[in-house]
Amino acid sequence: MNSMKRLFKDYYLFLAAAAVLLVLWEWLVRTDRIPSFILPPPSGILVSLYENREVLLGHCWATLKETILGFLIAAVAGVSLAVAMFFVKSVEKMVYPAVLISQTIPIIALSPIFVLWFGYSIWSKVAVTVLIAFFPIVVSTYDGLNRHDKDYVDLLRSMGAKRWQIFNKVQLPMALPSFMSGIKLAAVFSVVGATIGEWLGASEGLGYYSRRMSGSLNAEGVFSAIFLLSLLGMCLFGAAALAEKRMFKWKENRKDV
Amino acid sequence: MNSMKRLFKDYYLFLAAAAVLLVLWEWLVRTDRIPSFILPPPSGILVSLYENREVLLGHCWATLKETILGFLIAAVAGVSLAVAMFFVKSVEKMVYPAVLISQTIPIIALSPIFVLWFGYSIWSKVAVTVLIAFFPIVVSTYDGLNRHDKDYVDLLRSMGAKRWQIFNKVQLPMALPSFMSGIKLAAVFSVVGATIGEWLGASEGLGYYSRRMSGSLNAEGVFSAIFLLSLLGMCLFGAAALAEKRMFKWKENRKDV
Amino acid sequence: LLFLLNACSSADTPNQEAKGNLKKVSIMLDWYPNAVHAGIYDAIEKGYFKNEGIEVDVKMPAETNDPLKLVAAGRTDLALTYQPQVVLSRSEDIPIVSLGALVRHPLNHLMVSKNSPIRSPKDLEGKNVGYPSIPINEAMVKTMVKQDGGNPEKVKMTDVGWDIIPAMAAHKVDGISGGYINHEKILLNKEGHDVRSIDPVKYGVPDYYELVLVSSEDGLKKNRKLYQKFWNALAKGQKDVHDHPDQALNVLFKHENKEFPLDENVEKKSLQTLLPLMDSGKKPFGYQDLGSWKQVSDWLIESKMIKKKEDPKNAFINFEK
Amino acid sequence: MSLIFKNVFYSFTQQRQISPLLNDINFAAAAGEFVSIIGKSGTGKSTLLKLACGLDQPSKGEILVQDKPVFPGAAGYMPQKDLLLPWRTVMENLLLAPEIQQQKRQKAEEAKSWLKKVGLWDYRNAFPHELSGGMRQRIAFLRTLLTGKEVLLLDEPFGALDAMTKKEMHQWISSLWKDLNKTILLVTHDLHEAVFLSDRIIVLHPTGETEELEVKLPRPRSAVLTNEMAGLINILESRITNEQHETII
Amino acid sequence: MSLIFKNVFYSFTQQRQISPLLNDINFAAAAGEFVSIIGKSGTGKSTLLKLACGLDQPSKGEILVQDKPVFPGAAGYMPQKDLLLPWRTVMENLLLAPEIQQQKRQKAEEAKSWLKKVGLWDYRNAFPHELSGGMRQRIAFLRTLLTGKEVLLLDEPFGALDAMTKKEMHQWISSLWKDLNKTILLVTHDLHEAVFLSDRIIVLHPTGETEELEVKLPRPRSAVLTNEMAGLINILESRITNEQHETII
Ligand SMILES: Nc1ncnc2c1ncn2[C@@H]1O[C@H](COP(=O)(O)OP(=O)(O)OP(=O)(O)O)[C@@H](O)[C@H]1O
Ligand SMILES: Nc1ncnc2c1ncn2[C@@H]1O[C@H](COP(=O)(O)OP(=O)(O)OP(=O)(O)O)[C@@H](O)[C@H]1O
Ligand SMILES: [Mg+2]
Ligand SMILES: [Mg+2]
Repeated sequence: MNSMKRLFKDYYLFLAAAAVLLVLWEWLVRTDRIPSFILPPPSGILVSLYENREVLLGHCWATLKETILGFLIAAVAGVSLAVAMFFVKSVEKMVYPAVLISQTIPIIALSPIFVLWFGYSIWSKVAVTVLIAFFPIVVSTYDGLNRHDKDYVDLLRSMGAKRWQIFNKVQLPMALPSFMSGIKLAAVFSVVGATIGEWLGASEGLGYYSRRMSGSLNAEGVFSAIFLLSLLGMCLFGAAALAEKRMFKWKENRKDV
Repeated sequence: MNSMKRLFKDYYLFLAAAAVLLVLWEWLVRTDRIPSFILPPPSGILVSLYENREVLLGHCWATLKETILGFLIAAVAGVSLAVAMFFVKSVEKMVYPAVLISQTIPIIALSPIFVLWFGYSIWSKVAVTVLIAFFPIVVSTYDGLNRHDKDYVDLLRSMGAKRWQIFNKVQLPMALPSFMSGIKLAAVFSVVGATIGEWLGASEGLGYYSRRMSGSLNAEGVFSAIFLLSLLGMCLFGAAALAEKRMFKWKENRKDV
Repeated sequence: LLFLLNACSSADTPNQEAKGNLKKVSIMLDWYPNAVHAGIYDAIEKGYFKNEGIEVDVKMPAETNDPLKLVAAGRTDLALTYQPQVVLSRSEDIPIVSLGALVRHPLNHLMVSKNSPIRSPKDLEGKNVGYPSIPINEAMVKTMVKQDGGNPEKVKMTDVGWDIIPAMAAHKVDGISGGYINHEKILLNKEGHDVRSIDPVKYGVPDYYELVLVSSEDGLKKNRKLYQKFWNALAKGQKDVHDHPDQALNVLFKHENKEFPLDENVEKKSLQTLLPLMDSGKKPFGYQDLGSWKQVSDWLIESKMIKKKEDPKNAFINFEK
Repeated sequence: MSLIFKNVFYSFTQQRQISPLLNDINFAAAAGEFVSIIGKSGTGKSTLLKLACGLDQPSKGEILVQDKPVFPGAAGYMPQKDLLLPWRTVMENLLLAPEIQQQKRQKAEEAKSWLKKVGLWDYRNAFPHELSGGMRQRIAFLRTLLTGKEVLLLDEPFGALDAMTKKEMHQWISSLWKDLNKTILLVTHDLHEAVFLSDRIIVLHPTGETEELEVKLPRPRSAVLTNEMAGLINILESRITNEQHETII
Repeated sequence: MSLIFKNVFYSFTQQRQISPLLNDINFAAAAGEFVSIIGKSGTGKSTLLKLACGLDQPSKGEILVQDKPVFPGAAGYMPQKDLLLPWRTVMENLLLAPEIQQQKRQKAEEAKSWLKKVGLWDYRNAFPHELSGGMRQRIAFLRTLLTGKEVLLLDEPFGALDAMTKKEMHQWISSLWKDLNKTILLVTHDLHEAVFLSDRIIVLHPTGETEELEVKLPRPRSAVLTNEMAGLINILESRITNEQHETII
């Protein structure tokens, strides 16, 4: 109850602004200033959401599965890669350019390759998600690891700490803030990844649903899927932000953050 | 001459790995383990690049224009927004969720809206670029601004510094490392943004070229465009990294980075 | 902000007075320029449009359904789209009207690999069919399987996004719906993947018009005369294509070479396939038959693609000769 | 009076519990007076200094700097950590306060002459991380001088200096300060330093109360530890240890 | 001998220029001996300590800790900054070295008793940023004790302590250290501290050379400044100032 109240207090401005925007939007569409088949009115989206709630729930679940799976793999792979790059300079020299290149390639152009390798299983969507989400994780983790204070390392070395102990007790905790920035970005990106993955070929999921609805010219359907995708992205970001907050609980009474 | 040598020394491992990969790739395609219309051999891509060099150069220039324009607007808008959020808490509460939402929406689903608002001018592509590139800038700048040390702020306040002087002399310089992380990401993303923008409707640019080549199953053409897009992304990232290095020249002899 | 954006993009709204008193007419193609558009480019090159006082602005879409929406929203004057989509959009209250039929028969055939055991639609039971995000393809496959005596419920349909050719070539699906006999089939053959195409008309799908020229209801009311002129010029261009296909193709190639060289062999074969399907016989070019519209409309209702039945009479017009 | 504390109380909230730190602090420093504050660790000496330069508000009571209620920027403040800006050279760090007051040009000469006086001229273009801890603290002290304020608040400025430089600095400060006519409030742990430099010494007790001790030695004072000084140091020591304190006259 | 420096040279490269810092350092500390190092700021005292715990290699010469060539982890090291890990509580910070040596369980009791002794038991679950500067330095000192090494290298450990606690700590250290039989190498600026605690004092000159001074006072030493101590302090002062140094016997 109390936390609901606080949430409201924190975001009432946003809620107010959103409400104004929604009313404006509804008005623009109702008065035919924007055609409803391009941008349906919020009320229409709500109705569509309610009417198709069961179907949408199923698709939502499918997308969530891909997103979470892709995000987890990206997190594990991204952190491992960043750590490997941090420990072995030659890995950095070899892999960093490749990681960069992987981001500059428009994924849709690669879709035939994805189809070739992964078919239309869940793994093609997971692969796209991983590809999109792991870049911010790698960059932010690697940047974070390189931002540690040399004096602390000296202190631990003076205690006879081994390489991995120094890593574990100093470098890793010091990389956490930057890492969490990356995780927050990646959480949002993995929803986008799953959506794009579904566009490359699928038979379920919100991305699939939105394309299908677009194909049958049902704008309300498209936007109700988009709404749910946004919601999903927001929830994942929120979860990551919450995890970050818990992780840095020790900072609570600290003035500088 | 000397810097070329150093560049080579820095990246010879990557170059070696890349060479091995290219040979493997060529072999895989030549022996028909991967159909060449899905993944063309590197040699084929090179030939296609050479044969269409003039056409490609024109498209390249078009994409570069959109990318740079979008990146600059995103940088200015992103930093302004982050600063506004940092100074006025209520702006943060109001805008941060909206910025987040903007990232969770699959852009291709919005293509008719973009066309409706921006037509087929260069601005529709720039708009997509801005939409994609400004998120990492906002998040990283805002995170960076919040990471300043309160003690320094106190010191400046004790000198009678005004809000903007504190910002200018302490908070901004302290946010720079995080900001530059965001800029590096954004540099890469803006190429992707321009590419997606061109898919939404264009008559020039590498994204347009690759999409059309894909439609006529000309894999060599698709990959030569991808190659150029990657190159563009790498160059922009490199430029950002260089700027970062110059900016932190004072750290040169410092052991902790 | 919204209005501002609207205002600044109003430069490309229709019917602006162009230089030399030419009326500007914009047309959005169904896809990137190819052989099917040879008539348009021929008419531009030969000045047929200019003779009618028209300056043509050709645009390309991002998505298959963008032309429909943007023509209805007044962002483009004319657009090329598919007959079933016109019926579909009218039932979704997107007010567009078909002005003439460019391609008179389905190009969209069901395709299976030549060496696959599938001979007729009912063999698809238990198989996987790919289609590119347009649900009408699903309806087509189901109708064909049912007509052939199979159980449509047993056919698995997968949305394969943009990549129907790789899906087929990499054997990730057993058949595809949504490929054109004048494009995908030719390309697949060129890559050494021979395919067998099954005409949907033979299995209960109405013989619909694959490509029609549409405008919005409002636009038609305001500019009927102008569009008639446009159509006349286009008909002249199409006649050139019919009489001298190679010459007309060369016009297209020349136009596209600047930014995007086309594969000439593919387009030549494509046009050979297209010409008989575009021929309206004794009727004027583009003539539309009420019967055809009725059939399509009934079929869409039957296959539950649309809920609201509209009078098919309002969906099209025929220009007087 | 350059600096006046009138019935100042300070408490802070930690984990929903109000902890009082300063209890009814009363003292004044005349123009040109040198006052030291000593006391155990954690008694709130740094907090008191922060109040004196307007960085924090007292829970109750009034603080006047040069007869006006205190505001940020009223006094020069040197915090306990050196807090040099790592991306600025020594010279740029020195000119931070002048920059803020928009007098960079006028103060540049002063900064140069100070650098030469403390023997750090060669380091004017060095970055803080290239200096030893002691050098950094000296630069931080110069930076405070260059604020040009009448009242200087120093939080253990010589804590990181080596013994000899510290002695030198003591001599300087005591000679300079009379000429410059600055009022100085110094927090220190070094009782000898307090006795050598101050006109008055304030002992801050863990209970949040204070007592005062006047140093009635003539100036200039001997650099060598005299008997009188040793006596004062002994008194101070007993005051800090002894919790039941009586007022000392 | 617990710690031996044999012909140790150290120089570093800065802007392509080689700057020598330590020149032919020779000294040894016997087991259980207390040796202090004093000298001006920037003479390389901290650097010498880093060499002694194997964090850096000398350019020339040999360093032995307990008769073996030095390696990281051979001696307990307390750096000049407190360097407490900000995300660990006081207790967790104390157990850092035991954790690394995988003796967390065994040392927990010892850590607790130390916390109680120094009066910081109430802060065992506090985070470093919740402590005052002095408290932090004390925790850092305890952390060094808990490394359990025979040789302790302390870089100005009491610099940030208040006068009284400093005195208390001096008493402690001097009493404890005999019982524990630890060899201590202490860098300090406080000449009185050096004289009170050390068996031997090494003066490090800016030229990179050293001279030694034996403190032949009986233990336990008086907490009050005696004449003998004052005499030694005066000698040290003159040594530090006077650049032409002769060997003192
Ligand atoms: N706003 C606050 N919130 C939480 N704790 C505070 C606050 N202000 C002061 N304290 C606490 O009060 C105590 C005294 O702090 P202060 O730094 O003023 O002591 P000090 O006398 O300067 O100590 P030292 O001699 O060690 O520097 C510390 O334990 C500190 O954590
Ligand atoms: N590897 C190095 N690179 C650059 N400079 C160095 C290096 N090692 C030492 N120095 C320089 O040598 C000088 C002495 O450093 P050190 O910290 O050892 O002095 P110190 O005697 O401990 O000084 P203080 O008493 O102020 O702590 C400093 O100016 C430092 O910048
Ligand atoms: Mg303090
Ligand atoms: Mg030192």
